[in-house]
Amino acid sequence: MEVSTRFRDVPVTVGTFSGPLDLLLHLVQSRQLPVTTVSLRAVTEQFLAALGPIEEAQPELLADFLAVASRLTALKARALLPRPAAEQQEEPEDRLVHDLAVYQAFREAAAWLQARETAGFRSWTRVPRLWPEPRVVRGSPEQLTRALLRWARRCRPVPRLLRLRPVVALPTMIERLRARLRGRQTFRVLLGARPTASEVAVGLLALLTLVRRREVVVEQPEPFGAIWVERRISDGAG
Amino acid sequence: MVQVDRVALLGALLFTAGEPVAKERLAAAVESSGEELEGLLEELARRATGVGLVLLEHQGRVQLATAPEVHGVIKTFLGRAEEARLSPAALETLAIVAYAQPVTRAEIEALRGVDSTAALQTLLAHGLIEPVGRRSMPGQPIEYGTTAAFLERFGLPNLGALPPLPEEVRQLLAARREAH
Amino acid sequence: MVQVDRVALLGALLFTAGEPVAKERLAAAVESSGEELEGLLEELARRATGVGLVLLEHQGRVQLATAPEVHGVIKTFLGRAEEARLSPAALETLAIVAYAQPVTRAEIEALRGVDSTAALQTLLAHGLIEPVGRRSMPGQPIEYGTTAAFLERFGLPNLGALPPLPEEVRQLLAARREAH
Repeated sequence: MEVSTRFRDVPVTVGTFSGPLDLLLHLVQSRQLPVTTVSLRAVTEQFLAALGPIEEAQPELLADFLAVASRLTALKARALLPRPAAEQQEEPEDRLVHDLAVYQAFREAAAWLQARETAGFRSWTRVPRLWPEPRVVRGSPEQLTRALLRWARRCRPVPRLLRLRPVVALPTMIERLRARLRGRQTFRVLLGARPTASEVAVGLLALLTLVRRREVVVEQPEPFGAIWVERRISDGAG
Repeated sequence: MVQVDRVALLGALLFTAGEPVAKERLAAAVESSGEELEGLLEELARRATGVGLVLLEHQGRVQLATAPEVHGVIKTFLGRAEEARLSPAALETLAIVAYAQPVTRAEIEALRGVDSTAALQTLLAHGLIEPVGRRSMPGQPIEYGTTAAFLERFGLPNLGALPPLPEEVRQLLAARREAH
Repeated sequence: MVQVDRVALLGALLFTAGEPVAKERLAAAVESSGEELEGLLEELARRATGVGLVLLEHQGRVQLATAPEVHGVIKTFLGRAEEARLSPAALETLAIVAYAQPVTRAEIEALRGVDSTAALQTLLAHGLIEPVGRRSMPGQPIEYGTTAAFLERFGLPNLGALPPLPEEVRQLLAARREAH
């Protein structure tokens, strides 16, 4: 199956990414693609597949990764699901492309700084001498306590923002949807009671995969309305 | 009386001061207009290269420092320990502050797509960035900018020596700023 | 490889050294014979006048200093000095020394989480801290404490007059030090 094998060709090492855009840029660049809507759609599955390991390595960052995951999934959905013509005029997904292009420029600037740092290419200033006479520093005791309060704040560990349930892998979600589907049901019901943000993101992708495998048909009578899912009557049975 | 060379005088003043000195103070000390001072500083920078020095300029203040070209020998000479390398997250954040200053934490996080509290704290502790003001908007968030120590650490004479961002990225950033 | 201008290199070395440097050390740093070095220093002295500096030589040691002709202006300049301001890094280091003294450089760095050489040098140069002894442990590291000038400039009659720290911060200071 094309979708499932494709994201195995570029192994993603967990914990080396400074954020979701870093991961996304890495995936796009690994395929030697430019930053475009098309290339972002191409790496969506791979991005989602990396969420589980990231949650294990850096759970405090998961919320930020999920925010990008949901934008990617929406972008992917726009390409795969039929939409009313009126919807096509606006291309809100360009925003993510722009964000990534800007991020890429800063990444390159950071690499430039890093190269200078690695080469030790720096200046040294001179500590003011006592001669001919020192410049006088004056201050207040309160300045000192404020400095220590700032220091104490810095010492505190960065709080974990969220505790989320583990991210569901795409194959698991596909199995879950298959098992739950009885007749004609809404996507919301298929997801189960109170799904997490990641379950919605992975769930939507699983649904799209099932559509592409021609196992189910979906219908969305109105934009942003409920998505109805039904098992496709296989050609052999019909 | 011998007319004192004002360029040499500026050099001596900056050498003594050691730290960054406001241009107004320099102009007053050598009795020059701001415009004249620029010419004198330019000539000083030219002469300084002959003795292995550069002129760092940051927020209207200037400072003498060693030329980055001679860094290796100086480091050995001073016996300085290897400096701790900055993490990719810290470098990324530093690059954003350098190009987009003054910039708030929320803006940095929007650009990086990730919480940047820890990276900002590292950069503040290293003295590479500092609070430079507060944004006039609800909540009055702190605006950050780079320091003279940043220029020193990366061997840059001024912020203009950073490589320019691609034109389309500059436009995107400008458009976003206006939207705020 | 680019041939580094050895005269410029000497200038940069003497600039950062700040104190008199033995000629043998200089010769070794620029990989020159003693005879060659004399020629290089002569050329450095010539170039230095252009930036208001002179080369002082005393008992086989050389040092960069400001030219005597400009001392009058420098004195006026320093006299009018706006009050020098400590960087946040220096202020934080000073606060740690004030509250945790006697304290070693390693302890300060463990508390701050960053290299504190530059901050300590600034505080020493301003006469706000001084070595007060040596810790009886391997390596016998120097212990630092605050000076009488520190009390005077921060408006304190004695160290007991430092404002009390919140309990949480006190514990943090104590815990981190012990852990070290």
